Amino acid sequence: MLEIRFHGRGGQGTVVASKVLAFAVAREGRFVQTFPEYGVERRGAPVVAFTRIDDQKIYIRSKIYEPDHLLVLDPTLIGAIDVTEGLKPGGWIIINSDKPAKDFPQFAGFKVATVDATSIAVKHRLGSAAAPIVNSAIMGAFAKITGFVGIEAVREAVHELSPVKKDENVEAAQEAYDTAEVPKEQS
Amino acid sequence: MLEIRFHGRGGQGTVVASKVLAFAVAREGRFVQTFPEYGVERRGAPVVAFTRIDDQKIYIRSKIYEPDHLLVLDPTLIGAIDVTEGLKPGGWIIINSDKPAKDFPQFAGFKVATVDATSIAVKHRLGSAAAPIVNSAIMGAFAKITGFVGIEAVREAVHELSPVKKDENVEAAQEAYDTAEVPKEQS
Amino acid sequence: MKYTIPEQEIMCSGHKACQGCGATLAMRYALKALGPKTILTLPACCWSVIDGPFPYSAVGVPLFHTAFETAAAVASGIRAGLDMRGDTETNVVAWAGDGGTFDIGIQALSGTVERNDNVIYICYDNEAYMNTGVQRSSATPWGAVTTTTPARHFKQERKKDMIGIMAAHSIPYTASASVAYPEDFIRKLNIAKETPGAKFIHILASCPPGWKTAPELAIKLARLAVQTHVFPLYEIYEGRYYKLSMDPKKKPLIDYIKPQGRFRHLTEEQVAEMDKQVDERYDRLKEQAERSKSWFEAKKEK
Amino acid sequence: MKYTIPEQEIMCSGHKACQGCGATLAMRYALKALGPKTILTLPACCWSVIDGPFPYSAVGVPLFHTAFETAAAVASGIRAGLDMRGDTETNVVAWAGDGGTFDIGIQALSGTVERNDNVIYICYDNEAYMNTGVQRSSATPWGAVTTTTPARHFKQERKKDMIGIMAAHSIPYTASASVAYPEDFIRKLNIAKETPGAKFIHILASCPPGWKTAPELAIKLARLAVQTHVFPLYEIYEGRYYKLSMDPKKKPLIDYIKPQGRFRHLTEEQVAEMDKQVDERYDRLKEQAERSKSWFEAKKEK
Amino acid sequence: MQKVMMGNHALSWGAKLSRAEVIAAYPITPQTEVVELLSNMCADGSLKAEFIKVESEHSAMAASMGAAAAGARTFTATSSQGLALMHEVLHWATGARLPIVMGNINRAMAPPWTIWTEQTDSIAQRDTGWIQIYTSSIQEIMDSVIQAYKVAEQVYLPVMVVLDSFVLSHTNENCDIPDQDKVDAYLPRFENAYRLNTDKPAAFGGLTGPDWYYELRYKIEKDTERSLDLFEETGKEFGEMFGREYGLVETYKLDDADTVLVASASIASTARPAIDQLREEGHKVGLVRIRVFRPFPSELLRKLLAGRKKVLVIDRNISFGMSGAFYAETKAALYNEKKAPPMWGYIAGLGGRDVPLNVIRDMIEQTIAEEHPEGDIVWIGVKR
Amino acid sequence: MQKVMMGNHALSWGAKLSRAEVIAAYPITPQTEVVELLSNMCADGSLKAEFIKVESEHSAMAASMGAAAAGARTFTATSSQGLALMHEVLHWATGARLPIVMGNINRAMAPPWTIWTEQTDSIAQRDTGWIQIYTSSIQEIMDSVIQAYKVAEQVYLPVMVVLDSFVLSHTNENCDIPDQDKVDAYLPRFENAYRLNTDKPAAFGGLTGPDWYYELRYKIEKDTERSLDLFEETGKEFGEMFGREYGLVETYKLDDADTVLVASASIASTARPAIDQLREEGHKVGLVRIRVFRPFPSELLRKLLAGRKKVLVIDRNISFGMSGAFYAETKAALYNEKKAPPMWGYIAGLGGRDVPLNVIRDMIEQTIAEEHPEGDIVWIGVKR
Amino acid sequence: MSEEIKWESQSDMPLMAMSLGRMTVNKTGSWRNLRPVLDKEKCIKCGICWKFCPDVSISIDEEDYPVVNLDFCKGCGICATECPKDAIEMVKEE
Amino acid sequence: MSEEIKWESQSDMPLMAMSLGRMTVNKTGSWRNLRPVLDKEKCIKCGICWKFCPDVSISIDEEDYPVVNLDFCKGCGICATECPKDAIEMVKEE
Ligand SMILES: Cc1ncc(C[n+]2csc(CCOP(=O)(O)OP(=O)(O)O)c2C)c(N)n1
Ligand SMILES: Cc1ncc(C[n+]2csc(CCOP(=O)(O)OP(=O)(O)O)c2C)c(N)n1
Ligand code: SF4
Ligand code: SF4
Ligand code: SF4
Ligand code: SF4
Ligand code: SF4
Ligand code: SF4
Ligand SMILES: [Mg+2]
Ligand SMILES: [Mg+2]
Repeated sequence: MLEIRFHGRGGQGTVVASKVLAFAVAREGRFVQTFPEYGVERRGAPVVAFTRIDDQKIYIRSKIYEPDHLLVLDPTLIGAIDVTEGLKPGGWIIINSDKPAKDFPQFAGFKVATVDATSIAVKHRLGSAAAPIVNSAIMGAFAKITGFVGIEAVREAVHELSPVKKDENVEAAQEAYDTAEVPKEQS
Repeated sequence: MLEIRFHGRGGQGTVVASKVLAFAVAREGRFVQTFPEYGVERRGAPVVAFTRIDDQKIYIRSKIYEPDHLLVLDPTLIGAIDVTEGLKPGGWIIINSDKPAKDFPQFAGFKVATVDATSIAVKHRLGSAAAPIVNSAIMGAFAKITGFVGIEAVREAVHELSPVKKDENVEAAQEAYDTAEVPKEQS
Repeated sequence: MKYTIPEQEIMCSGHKACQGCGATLAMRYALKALGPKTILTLPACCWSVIDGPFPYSAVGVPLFHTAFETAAAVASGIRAGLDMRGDTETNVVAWAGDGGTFDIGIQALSGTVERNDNVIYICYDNEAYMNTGVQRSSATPWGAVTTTTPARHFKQERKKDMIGIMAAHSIPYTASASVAYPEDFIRKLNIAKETPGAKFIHILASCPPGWKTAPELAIKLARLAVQTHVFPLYEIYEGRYYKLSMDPKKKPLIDYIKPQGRFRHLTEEQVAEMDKQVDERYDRLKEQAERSKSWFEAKKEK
Repeated sequence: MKYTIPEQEIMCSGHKACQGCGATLAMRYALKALGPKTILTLPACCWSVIDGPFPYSAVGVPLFHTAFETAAAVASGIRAGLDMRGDTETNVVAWAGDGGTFDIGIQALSGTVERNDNVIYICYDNEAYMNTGVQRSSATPWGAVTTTTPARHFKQERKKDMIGIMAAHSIPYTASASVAYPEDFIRKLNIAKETPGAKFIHILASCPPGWKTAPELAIKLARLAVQTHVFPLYEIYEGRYYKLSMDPKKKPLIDYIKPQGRFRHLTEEQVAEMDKQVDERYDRLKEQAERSKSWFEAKKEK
Repeated sequence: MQKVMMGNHALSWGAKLSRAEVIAAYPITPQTEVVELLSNMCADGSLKAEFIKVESEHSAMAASMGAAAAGARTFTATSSQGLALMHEVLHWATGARLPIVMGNINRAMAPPWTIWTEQTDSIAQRDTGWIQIYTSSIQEIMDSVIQAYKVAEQVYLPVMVVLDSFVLSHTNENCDIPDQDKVDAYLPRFENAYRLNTDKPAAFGGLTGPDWYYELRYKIEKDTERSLDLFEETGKEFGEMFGREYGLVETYKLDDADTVLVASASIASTARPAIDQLREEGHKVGLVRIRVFRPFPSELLRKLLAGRKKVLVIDRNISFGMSGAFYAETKAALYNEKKAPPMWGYIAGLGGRDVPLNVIRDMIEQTIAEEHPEGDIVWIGVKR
Repeated sequence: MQKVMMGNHALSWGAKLSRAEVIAAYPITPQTEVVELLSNMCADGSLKAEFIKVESEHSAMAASMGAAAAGARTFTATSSQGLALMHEVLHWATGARLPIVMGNINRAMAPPWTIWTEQTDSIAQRDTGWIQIYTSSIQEIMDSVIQAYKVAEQVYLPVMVVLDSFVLSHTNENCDIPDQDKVDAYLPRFENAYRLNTDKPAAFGGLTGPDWYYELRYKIEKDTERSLDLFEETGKEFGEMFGREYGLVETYKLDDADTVLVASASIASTARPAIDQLREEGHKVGLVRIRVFRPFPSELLRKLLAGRKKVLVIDRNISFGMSGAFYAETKAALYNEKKAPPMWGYIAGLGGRDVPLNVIRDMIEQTIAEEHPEGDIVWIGVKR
Repeated sequence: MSEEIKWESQSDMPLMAMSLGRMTVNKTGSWRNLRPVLDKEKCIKCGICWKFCPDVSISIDEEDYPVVNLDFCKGCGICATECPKDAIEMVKEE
Repeated sequence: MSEEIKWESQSDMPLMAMSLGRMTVNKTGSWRNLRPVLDKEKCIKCGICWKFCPDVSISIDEEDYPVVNLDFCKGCGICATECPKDAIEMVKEE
């Protein structure tokens, strides 16, 4: 079973990102479970979501305390909270950032990749410039970098889950997929 | 333990009559329990109430199915319903009626006494002529005929329980007491 | 014989109301107007008893007894259910007392009216909680005695203006009525039947034990309430256009007050105070009716 | 600096409201007017979250969180409890959203007002159930989209006229207000403090996520609501005497509609329809204010 | 002072003697006399209290909460439909830790409409956290109101004093009204340490996440359990001052009993003469009357019932699909006991069906006659 | 059709597939998505139903009653405070014998305000006569709504489909949406034989005295008990048609288990991998998930649990002063059994406190380690 | 006219408390203290008494005279009070 | 200013969920995307920005200039919109 944790802020599409993964994985015929850490937070506050992926029916229904991998939709969270809490050694940390992975030395022991999802989102006019919605882009990059899910399934999931600007979202995912660099340390 | 059942119609003061007995008995330092057969009947419909009297605390809280004695506040009930249902042989049946006891041959096996409580009530202007309230008068007669309770206690109880015309009610009770004839068959 | 109200009796004899019960007459008239294609829902009130115990009923139309606070909502549900099953004809009527309408049922009623659900809500108003033995409701008039407003501390608040509240909801049609004026009541129910959306009718229903009056005076008092301007008969269209159903020359208030035990304790000054309230309200009504005249004329022309 | 509203801050920073929350400003102003000798009771609403989680609070006065339908009744209880313990001074305030007032709380409110209990009821109106994610309430304006009135089937009913309903209750004092006009709001609260009995204040509180607007426009929109006559500011004394707090020259309705996502789907005709409703209502208000003039003059003379 | 009084008036007197300061109530048969007497007492000044004439029961409880939160001693009373309409707010009073005392007259739930006695209305509130006292005489009703405040104000939890409709509410009986002075000594003025206080502003009931909600519930549980001891203590103290002692349960001829009847309220009262008769006929029968149903006196019941030959429980309530509550919970309490006796469960008297002495005898005799309980529950007296 | 769906939407889909005709509901977190999706479905015509946007939950249930009494298939959904506010009307729906189906998202009761999961809200309705199904996966939620109608309309009783807030309501999971045709075949249009009908006018719910009320309750009890069989039957039939079978309980690795965990809802789901682990470590542990809590499957539980070495019950609910409901009632069900195993009771996860796999393991291991249960109930994980 | 409904057992009863007969089983005439007596001389056959009877106990005969059904008349006296011609007198029941 | 409140166990907590501190523990400045920046040149010290700040994040300094408390300012932009002199600009936070 794969367990993945998503970090973002209210309004960025964190929960939708986790759903994109779930929908994509399900399209590939696997089992999936995704859920937010539900608070009553208003816009701007930190948000967490979780996804489990398996080849068989998933019964465990508690939170994920020791995720295999992380997605960080908002780099300002790094430092503000301990994003790596519980993360299994060697897990992926995929960060939305315009900086290269090596600018995150604090994550030694994990596999770090970055993607400038914000720029891609802005380019495709997803959300506003002040508050871009980055979920589609980051999930495209996730597909490329981890290989846990195919880009075709991600595109379909993005299409299904985007309430508006479906095509732009799909393109953002594709662009992120196309441009994301798979860091060398990936075995 | 003595168990007494009261029969009347809504609006005649049947429940109050049972309370008069209870209050009077309690004044004499005995234990008492009285309760109506509570329906949601409107004015005019048959009403039943019960009183238990004992020298010790009363625990039984079911209805009285086999009363020792009866009071009938409205003679028109006789025939309409089976007033003697369950009445123990030899029990008193005290009837508000201007007819003598012998006019109630159907009650053979019981001790019958009558009192013209209606006339006494009308005389003392209790209720209206069309709907006189007979409870005080009949309880005065009850005290005399059965001797189960003293007239002094009945007077006090009537006084306490009459919301208006306290004195008239007391007088009605006293008059009924004074004029009631104790039938010979009383042993 | 020339009948002034429909001959057909849908409600039957044998019901459990007290002698001279106005609430019962209200139902008798209402069913004459509404006819057998009517479904009633009834919250807790005297009528829950009047209609009779299981397995009997006096109304002659389907009746759903319901919880005290729910009459209007149940009516909305019945309406929706019938509509979905293709019956848009049957009248759906919530029938409630003043307590079930002015107090515990006002929220559900407000909801139904706000959604403008196609139901008729009829409040028979005997001005207190009678079924539980005469306790104060917000429909109890100022000055009245009930078991929760003893003479020493009689009702201090004025009667809630339920029709005014309904009008503030912009209800398509609302009207007052009295059991002393069955023809008027029936006419209003016929308008209600024809008007789509929510309708509210408030009918004064005298109650001999609750008002502490002789039963034979029940109709006389219901009439006096109108004649003394205590309970004016009027209609409001679209929550705005007022029309007095009649404008009787005012009889002295005391004619209405005196026969009623519930007002027995009132001093002359207190009655005068009450009289002032009555006149004020009546004047306002007349004013509003005056202002609405042009609208009714325009309507007639159409 | 010359402050136009009291300087003292009783509410503090750090609360959980969204950016640009009008409901929060309403509270900030209200506490300025009411002062620290105030007790609040709060039913379920955005403010249940805004105030902060256990063990923190943002309001700086005692606050009793309560069940959604109970604000007014709890306030009545607090009032009675304080009175019995000899404190007749402290302001007892029920603070509720439009859902908690117009819908699920209307019955308790109606009861409190009918009994004329000495409390101030403040409804901050963001025109939907915001705390649960923007569902329709009966305060939602005609035409608006919410999650339960999707664009395809936008809200079909007009906004409930809560102040009218309160007026029909003969409430001693009721008024509308807007977060864009804090001085006016505070003035009205001062009147409410001085008036014995029940008071109802209805304040429009813009809500950026619920109205689908940019947060920086929150005040501008609350002002435009007044300027376009959509949400007139007025007072009613004794349920009868109307006074417009201001009578701005009408700005085009579209100025108010356009910046709001919840109205985006409306066609030009639909906006025109809405405009007609707005004018009708405003004209009626002006008429009523006109008719009340003599009363206010008489009052001033006293 | 000796009086003959109906159960409803005993409730009102209990509130008066406890010096209730705020009363918020709504009428319902068979509770109306409680409210009527109290409004008379307020009107004639014999009780210094504010009477809030609310428009519904949920406002009755809500207003009671407000008053209690403001620090006033608060009383209300209701029955059946009214109690049910309070349900949400009942949970609230518990969570807000408000020591409100309420009388509830047990009446069967509608539909069909009914006004006669049955405990399902209050049993259905067993999960709201209200402490519940089931009374069985008029005297006990009055005394229980006073004791209820004494307990409630120590554990900051609300208490319900429960009585059968008509069988107790409308029965007139000898009753001793204690002196006000002595009641004042037993139950001093209450100073609520957590009241709404502008000198110490605090918000009550704010959002609580999974981090601490659990602990707050645990505190309620612990205080609920603490009330078990408090009932015994305050009941003894009451006995010392007024000559009438109360506890969690009342027993009758229990010592040597091999067959024990567990019952409550008026049925447990009628059970005494039934037991007397059976004793005379040579059966070793005893009675445990459960007086306090919440908290459920599990430990005490284990002590009293373990090792008996047979136990039978009569329920005048029904949880459809799971027997009566007293039966189920008595079984639950004794389950892990080594010497748990076989237990019979009977449903009787729903909707006011009378439960006379001979029917109680029937149930006891059936229990004595049977080897082992059959099935889950026996409905006594259904016209089949 | 395969979809990934959240629990709330599964409820909506269940209603849609059942062709609900009237929906009356009021929003409350965490139920809002149920209502939102349904109002969308009504708006876009994919569901032909009237949506009544009521002003409160008691009107939601009241309007549902009206619609059901008029003969329409009726659906609603709520949670916690909303469910509690319906309490009086819940009793009504039962007594009026209306086959309404309602979704309830388990959320802890306020105060303090909370939105996280706990079963006390629905457990507190256990005495209202509503049938209750506790689900434990998204798929089961949808399927249970359909099955609920199938049962409800045969016994003329209302059914509640219950799910954990967030843990199920907001979890997205693989889910198969059955074909409408097949659902129509499984669940044909309902003709209510007792509907309000002007051709056959009758009054429903009129005053009933002690003479017949008791018998009417008995009829409810019998039909409630009949639903036990119906759940097994309709669950099998569902399995035959849709490939997913449901019953009163679900068991896991039970056959040879000497220690059995009894649990429900999402905890019972997480329990499976916990049991797998313990099995691997050599412990003979099994699971009974109680799916239908009302009627309580007493007889079946006796069959499954009698003779085991140990049983433990986890409750995510609390009846203050009387443990959790599943524990108490499971004990009650097995009480008179000759081979009643000792039974442990644990409270866990109130107010949304997470109950992870290792905490479930802890409880099982504690049970295995202990000789005999101590005291009445163990609160797991309180920060003491 | 409805007959009284008697069951032997719960199995004879309907599922819920629904009405199967009409309240005319309930002969409310027994509540009466005063009986309305018509004076045909005075009666103008206006039907007002019929109109205001709360107990539906007045019918109109072929000659258009009101007829009281004593099985149900509760003796409230409304008919007598409302009769414009005082054609109805309330007399005491024996 | 309130400190964060930490307990070890339930026994440290109050009886019920009551507030013991103020929400100023909650530094909402982190929510901000845009930061209000004052141009003192333009400012006429009217206080309107202070008046309309929903987050009580503007105070007035000794010179009567508005000062934003960035610990709490959520960046809603109301102050900038309402300023009659456009003296406040919203700039993107890094
Ligand atoms: C929730 C609830 N509270 C209280 C009652 C008790 N109750 C039944 S009828 C009634 C009074 C009804 O008054 P109203 O609506 O005016 O009708 P009336 O009896 O006067 O005809 C009351 C208080 C109830 N049935 N349900
Ligand atoms: C009985 C009950 N039903 C539903 C809810 C859920 N609920 C909480 S707040 C809310 C909406 C409040 O709307 P409003 O009063 O307008 O305040 P707002 O959130 O818009 O500020 C709802 C539906 C609840 N808490 N209690
Ligand atoms: S109490 Fe009044 S309303 Fe009720 S039945 Fe009697 S007369 Fe009619
Ligand atoms: S949703 Fe609206 S009312 Fe609620 S906190 Fe946000 S802005 Fe304020
Ligand atoms: S007395 Fe009353 S009941 Fe009898 S006929 Fe006349 S109006 Fe009808
Ligand atoms: S009211 Fe009088 S005159 Fe008219 S029909 Fe009746 S009896 Fe005859
Ligand atoms: S941006 Fe908003 S929160 Fe920040 S200071 Fe300006 S008004 Fe206040
Ligand atoms: S609103 Fe503008 S001009 Fe006025 S004080 Fe603020 S910054 Fe200065
Ligand atoms: Mg009434
Ligand atoms: Mg709102």
